[in-house]
Amino acid sequence: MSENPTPSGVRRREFLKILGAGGVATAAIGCSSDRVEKLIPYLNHPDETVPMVSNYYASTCRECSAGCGVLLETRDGRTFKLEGNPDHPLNRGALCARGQAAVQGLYNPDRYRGPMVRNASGQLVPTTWDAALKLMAQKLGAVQAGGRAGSALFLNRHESGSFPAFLDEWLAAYGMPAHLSVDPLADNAVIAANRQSYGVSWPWLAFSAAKLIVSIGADFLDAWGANVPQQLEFADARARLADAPRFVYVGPRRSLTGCNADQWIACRPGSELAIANALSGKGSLDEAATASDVPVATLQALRAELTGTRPSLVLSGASGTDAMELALAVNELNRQLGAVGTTVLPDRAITSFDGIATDADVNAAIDAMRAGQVPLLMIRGANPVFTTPRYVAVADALRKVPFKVSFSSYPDETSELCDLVLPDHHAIESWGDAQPMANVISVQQPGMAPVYDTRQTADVLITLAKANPGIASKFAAPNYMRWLIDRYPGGSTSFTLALEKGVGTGTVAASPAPRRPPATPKSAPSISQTAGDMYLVVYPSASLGDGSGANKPWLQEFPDPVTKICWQSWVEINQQTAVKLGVDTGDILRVKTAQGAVEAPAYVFMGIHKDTVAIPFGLGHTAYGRYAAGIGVNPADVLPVGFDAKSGAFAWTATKVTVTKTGAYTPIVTTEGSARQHGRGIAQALTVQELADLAAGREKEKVEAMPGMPNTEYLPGLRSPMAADAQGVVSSDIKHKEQGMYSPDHWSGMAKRRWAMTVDLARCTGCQACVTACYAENNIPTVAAPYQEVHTAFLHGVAGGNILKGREMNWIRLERYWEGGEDGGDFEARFVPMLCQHCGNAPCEPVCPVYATYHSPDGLNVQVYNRCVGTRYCSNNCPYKVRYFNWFGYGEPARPQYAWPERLSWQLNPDVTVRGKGVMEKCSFCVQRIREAEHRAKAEGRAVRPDEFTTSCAQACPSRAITFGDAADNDWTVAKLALDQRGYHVFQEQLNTFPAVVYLKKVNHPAPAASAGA
Amino acid sequence: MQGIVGVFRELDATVDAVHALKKLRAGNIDIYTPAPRHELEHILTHRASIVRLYTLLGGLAGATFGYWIPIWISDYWPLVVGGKPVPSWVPYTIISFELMVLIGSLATVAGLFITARIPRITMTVGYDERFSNANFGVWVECPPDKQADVTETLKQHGATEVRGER
Amino acid sequence: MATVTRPDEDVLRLGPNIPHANIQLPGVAEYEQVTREIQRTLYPTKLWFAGLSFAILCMLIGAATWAWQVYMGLGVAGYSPPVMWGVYIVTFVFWVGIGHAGTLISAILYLFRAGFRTTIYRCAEAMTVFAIMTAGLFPILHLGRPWKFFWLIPYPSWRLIWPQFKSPLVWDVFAILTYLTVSSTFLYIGLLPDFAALRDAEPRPLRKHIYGVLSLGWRNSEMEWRHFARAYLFLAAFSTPLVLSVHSTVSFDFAMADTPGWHATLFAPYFVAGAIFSGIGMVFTIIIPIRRWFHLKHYVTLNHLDAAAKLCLFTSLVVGTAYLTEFFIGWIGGNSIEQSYWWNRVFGQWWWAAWVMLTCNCVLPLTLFVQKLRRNTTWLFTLSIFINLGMWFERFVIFDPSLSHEFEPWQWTRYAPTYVDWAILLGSFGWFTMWFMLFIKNFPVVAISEVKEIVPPRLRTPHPMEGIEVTGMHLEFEPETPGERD
Amino acid sequence: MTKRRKRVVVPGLAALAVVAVLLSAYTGATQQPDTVIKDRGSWGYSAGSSPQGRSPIQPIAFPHPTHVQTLGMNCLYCHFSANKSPDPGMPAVGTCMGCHLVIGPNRPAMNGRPARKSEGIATLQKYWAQKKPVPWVRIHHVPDYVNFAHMPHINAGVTCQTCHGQVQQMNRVYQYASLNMGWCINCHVGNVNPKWKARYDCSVCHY
Repeated sequence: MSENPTPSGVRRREFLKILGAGGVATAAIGCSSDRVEKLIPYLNHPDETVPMVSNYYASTCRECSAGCGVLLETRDGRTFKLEGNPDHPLNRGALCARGQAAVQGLYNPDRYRGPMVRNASGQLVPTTWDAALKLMAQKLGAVQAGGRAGSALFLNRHESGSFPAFLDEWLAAYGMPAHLSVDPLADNAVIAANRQSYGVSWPWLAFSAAKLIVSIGADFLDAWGANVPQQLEFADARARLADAPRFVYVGPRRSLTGCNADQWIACRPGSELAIANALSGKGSLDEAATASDVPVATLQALRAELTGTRPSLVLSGASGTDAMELALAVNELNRQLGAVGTTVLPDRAITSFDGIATDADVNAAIDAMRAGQVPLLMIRGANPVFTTPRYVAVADALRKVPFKVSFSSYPDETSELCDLVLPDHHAIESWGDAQPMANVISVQQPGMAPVYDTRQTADVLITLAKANPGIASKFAAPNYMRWLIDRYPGGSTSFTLALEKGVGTGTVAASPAPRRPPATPKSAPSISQTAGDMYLVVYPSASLGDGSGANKPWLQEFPDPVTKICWQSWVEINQQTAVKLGVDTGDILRVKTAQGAVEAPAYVFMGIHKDTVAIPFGLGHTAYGRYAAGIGVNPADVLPVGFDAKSGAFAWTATKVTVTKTGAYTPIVTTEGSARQHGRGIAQALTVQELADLAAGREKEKVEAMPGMPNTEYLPGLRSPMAADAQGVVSSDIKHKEQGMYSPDHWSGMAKRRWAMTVDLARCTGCQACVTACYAENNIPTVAAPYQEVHTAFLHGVAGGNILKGREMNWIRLERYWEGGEDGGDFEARFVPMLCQHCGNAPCEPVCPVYATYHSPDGLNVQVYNRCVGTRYCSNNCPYKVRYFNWFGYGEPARPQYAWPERLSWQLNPDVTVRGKGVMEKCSFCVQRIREAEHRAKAEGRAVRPDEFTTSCAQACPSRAITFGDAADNDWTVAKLALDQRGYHVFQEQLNTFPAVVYLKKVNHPAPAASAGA
Repeated sequence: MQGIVGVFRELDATVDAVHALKKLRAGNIDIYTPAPRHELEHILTHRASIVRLYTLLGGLAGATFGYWIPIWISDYWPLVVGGKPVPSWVPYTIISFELMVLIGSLATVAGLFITARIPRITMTVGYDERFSNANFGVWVECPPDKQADVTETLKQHGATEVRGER
Repeated sequence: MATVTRPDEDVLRLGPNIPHANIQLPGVAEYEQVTREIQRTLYPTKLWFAGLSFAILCMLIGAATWAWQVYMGLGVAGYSPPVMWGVYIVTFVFWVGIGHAGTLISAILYLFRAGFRTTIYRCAEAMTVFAIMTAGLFPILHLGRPWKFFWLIPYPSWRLIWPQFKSPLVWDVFAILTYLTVSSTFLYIGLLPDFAALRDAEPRPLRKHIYGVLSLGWRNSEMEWRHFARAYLFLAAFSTPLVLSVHSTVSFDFAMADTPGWHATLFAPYFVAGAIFSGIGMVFTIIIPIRRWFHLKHYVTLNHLDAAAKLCLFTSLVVGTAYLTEFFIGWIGGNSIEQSYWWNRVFGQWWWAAWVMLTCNCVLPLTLFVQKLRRNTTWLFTLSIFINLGMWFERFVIFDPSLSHEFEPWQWTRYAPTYVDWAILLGSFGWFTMWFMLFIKNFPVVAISEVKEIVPPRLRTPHPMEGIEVTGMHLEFEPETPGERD
Repeated sequence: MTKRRKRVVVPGLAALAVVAVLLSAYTGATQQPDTVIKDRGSWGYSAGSSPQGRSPIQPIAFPHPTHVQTLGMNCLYCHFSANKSPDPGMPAVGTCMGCHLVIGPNRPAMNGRPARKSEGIATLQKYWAQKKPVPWVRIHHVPDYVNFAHMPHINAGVTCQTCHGQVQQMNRVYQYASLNMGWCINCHVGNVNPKWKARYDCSVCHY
């Protein structure tokens, strides 16, 4: 795959440059360009590839520790999309936003082009691999010679699989201690507690088996644990509608997980343990009530419900100074309730988190550096300078280390301080494996040749070892891939078999090195003792993780699922408190502790306890490339160094702060217009009771407006009006014979189909994986990077200006509406994915003066980019506001707003045209996939099989909420779902648009006592 | 083409002169006047202008064309927009109306040009700058033998200047 | 005069309507005076050059900004989706509206034989042509890809594809182009006899030659006049429904959409009335300085302005009624989505624009009930400025609060124009003024031959009807007799 | 005797110009494939709206007739993916060398045929020696917003020659058809061969 790809695949990516630049000329000569173009063939043709036809290489996602299976869609030598691996037991074909965005890490414009070395004047300058390796070998030799190898240090970003073992072997060969496996996101306390209670680090959480779920600050849908499998399980549970589990969330802040709960109990940070004890009966309700500021009655009811309902599932994820105690108490509670074995399954454990070093260990290592005891530091993937509180002064500690080697591929804060950078391959370029579950090996293989002059760290280490006569013998394998295959259970044959499915059975070689003695962490005072007037909650951003996602524009432009803010840090503050302080959304607040202060705009939020402010973690980089540097603030700057004494887990929620209003103001960069539905029925829900009534037919009038009702006549052979309106006959008196290719009897037969989609709001958790999947599939530009800033916007040179003007391009967006809560009480969050509804009577079509949008016979609302002149009338007339306009030349490399700077353009999907300046675009129901399937079927002389393919959003959805297909054909799943009794069309009653998207109402589970309406 | 042109200062004088000339049956009479006056229009009893005919035909042609073009195109590209019938006459009425007005008025102007024989390359004989300012002119196309009488008649009715032109 | 044979009786009956003429233009005695005084206005002055160059400067500013916008993309303008139409379309409708009064005065009032139109119609008609020329720019420069604008015009192309004739925008193309063609033709045909008059009266040889070419050899012959009158009548008859259709079509751009606040059957008449109202405002803005600087007060008399002011007052009342109807329908319709839009219109982000609109278009014109103010040129001029402002904001208030507050609450937004919008708006005024400046010093601003029609011709014998007392209800024209500055 | 001559401007040249432009723009659709002007040099244009007939100079003067007619090779031998991919595929240099390792530039006179020296094969072997791909100049090109896929056309029985002309007879390949949209539509509506008629709404190719 290493030769030049044929341009034919690439050319389309720069589409509309013609229309943009040479527009006048092309108008005259009919858009046929006469630039000299070369057809560059392969030198030797790789056998397994066909030009313009994708190969899918099964591999493993390395964006977080979980190790989901992915398929690398590769064409003409370029991997341009990651899709979930359906055969993988962990993620079953789903993939989260961070996993989707891995490809932007691969082509990141700010990656190191090759090895770098710090020169005399202290600058990092490019060098050659030979020179770099020579220097490295020499330093290693020096350290060994000096006899200080024992105190050398290797910090590795945590990953499961063989690499830790390999690494420890290598280190041992040099006489160095085992490496530290770093994952700032891992909940060390819960892991330690699980080890103690169950003997595994992360039991399988079977939400679907539960009748009641109580989460005490465990954000299992955000970043807590292995969120994709957890989300799949949770969605499956919620899809059981009537007997789905009721979900109660206890915590100071209503996270995305909390927003999916039927009930939110707002408690003070630090009081979780008291609540857990109260629930288990160990503690008294009154203490818990006073500590947590929760009414006794509420706790009483919850305890009663908990004892009354079986099976149930209780989780804890609060990261305080008593985290492990809490986790143990919850595990004990689960045991009492008989959850272990039914909803908590230690025998199906997730092993991805085995071997993670505790934060205390890392801290001890840093102390060692500061004390000058570390002669040589090697860092791969981890970025402690960013992820540990500034109070720890890692930077200073690093300066005490004589020689620092970074294997990072990106210029992050840590590698910028190192003396030698040996950039690692991106996961998509490297070999490896992971052990996500017991007896499951998830293999990792490269999808393509390296983009830049990087080398896989394991190979570098082998090369170094080979160069060292003392240990060369230990590393006979020519490279890491061989090393893997040699040790793979079953040898190369089973390895090859595993490569095809992406997963194999067996257990990878364990690390030979002895576990390091756990560091004794210095305990921190309980949060209630700290000084300040408000509690500070620092939580990992759902999209940016530990900050490693911050250099990917998709993730930066990815609105926070709860607050819908992007390209910006913010301080969440309760609305009552805000009124008291005279703070309004956008007022810049100063959050101060003894350790420091940060300033960020306030976001007035119902979903946070009134004594608490919260800041997301992951932004505030000072380096790490053009998309990350200088965006937002890093809350770690104000955190004290405190640990949970038992587990050595870092206490993120450990301090109070003083919050003051600076008087400055900055508009909040949000995609949210109005957070309320104003009774327009966009996101609808019913309670379990109403659902039962519906099933029993006791709610006729509600059913009337739904598809499938015989209130509109439609063509024979096409069942629902939704299918019939593809022919435009539902509301017009057009005669059958006048329909031409819109008649099902037409020779083309296209009109026999009606592409449609159902979105099950009971399943949807609002995680927005579909949004990123759409960006990846449809070449959607990101518009709000600092360099794309428009100087006519409110802000100058600051990220987000285009989004302040509402110019984000998300073809599918997650709308989050609040229900209730105006009185400061509990409230409900409704998530509804909004995309082009492909209306049968589309208001956008008749107003286009040039046929740039029209209704295709198979029921698509087609947007023809190259015909569009940009009157934008269609968008004015679209009631769903799902049409997006290219205000700038996002797709034109010559323009300052070009969205894919050098190498990012390699990620573009060759099947989809990149839109140029001044044209309208919108969701196409992935028409390129439809056509591809049709072509494939034609080539194989058959019809398209039911559910043969699906859209990108549906494919990625970790909740399996989206279903796509042909509503006119009973064999497709969507045809059945479209007639579900929960189904409704948005705005159908007001506007008679006959959308092709059917939403299935969310189902709420009110507390047994007070049955609140939806 | 030869004849006599008489320049008058007063309107009624012109009227009287023309009356006399008509009695004289000297030849074709044409009048030049700075502004249209009904008196003069009624003395030379011409048929009504036929410009209206051009207007009618132009208007009809425009209306027809305005319906034909969109309907033909709808037939050429039978694409459904907004679930509406492919050829739908209601919106096409607007096109038809506008084209009726457009082509109708252009035809009217054409009619004016043709009937009034403008644009003219030459001013021909018998014109005088004063006729566009304040004076009335009477042009009588007559053979030389009648010229004496005509000149006499014009002078007698108060022509300030009488001259023969050829 | 005994020697003179008396004219026949029928000739007597057709005697010139002298008293009427007297009352129309007491200050104009004879034909020569008309030609002389109009021809005198065609000499450029310093002030005129200053004005022209300023207009051109503004136009260039707008043009440069547009070039920048074409290069960078529409994003440099203040659009914030879903507000997809901003200042440009507002200004487009504004200028189209301006045009309408011209056609009303020159065509409709011609059919109604309204005497007061004669002296002001030339300016109004020119205003129409230039306003449409200005308006026509905006649909093009608000396009995402302006270089493709011709795709809206049905022309045979190798792609074998055509415009989509169900789209109001295509109706617009036809309406605007038709309107531009017809009104400029109308203007030119009306100018023909005047060109002839100037051709013969003009001392400067170059201009004489140019007028000669423009006059197409017009020679004032009775035969020409007869066809001319007929053709002019039919052109007027065509312009009358046209002027109604054009702004109705423009209003369809909005009424055909499902946007709350746009989707109303009221729009066509409402827009037409508004258009004529704004147009008359602009007529005042133009005619009052001209009659002063060109010393034409005895042509455009206070009686004329008075009559025009009454028309202005009437249309203002119509527009006011339309506003109230809109609010009433919004309230009584019971559609919560509509109602929330109306609330947003009056109390939302652009609340003050709505109040500017109501004040300028409904409240201030009420002063025209007072005759003293109707005949006070200073007040008329001031008021006309307010009317122009108010009518621009009317369109703004109709469009942008609607778009920023539509069905989908999640996409509600705020809209703020940027310097690009304002610069191009300025450029449009520069463009319009430039053309008008060029017009007034090169073409007669008062129709010579039509004025001559209502000026008494010289007669040899005193007319029998002379001296009849008919000057009852007519006030004195502005006391400034001609020839004062000769 | 006052006689004056007056010139009158007769407008209409502008109108003529407009008509001319429209007609020239229209020619593209009406052009018949067999009326193209052969070999127009590397930058020749046909009348109308497309570079039809363009025949650029290639780095190697590849003789299709020799390979197809003399040696009877199938199109799919080199353009291997035309029937299974949107892209017809260009032969890798290795594919050429499969034969041309044996068949060198210099052929001695044998069984009646004279010796010949082939520039092309020499150049080819030079590329191969330098491990460089051959930079062929692209001839048939549709704009990037046209998703033209070879596979469905081949599978529908449309022959290569329909769109590319009698390539087997071209010593130097030229653009045979106009490749205008009107030309595509003409075939899709079944004017060329009723059996080949296919959907012709926009979203078939434009997305």
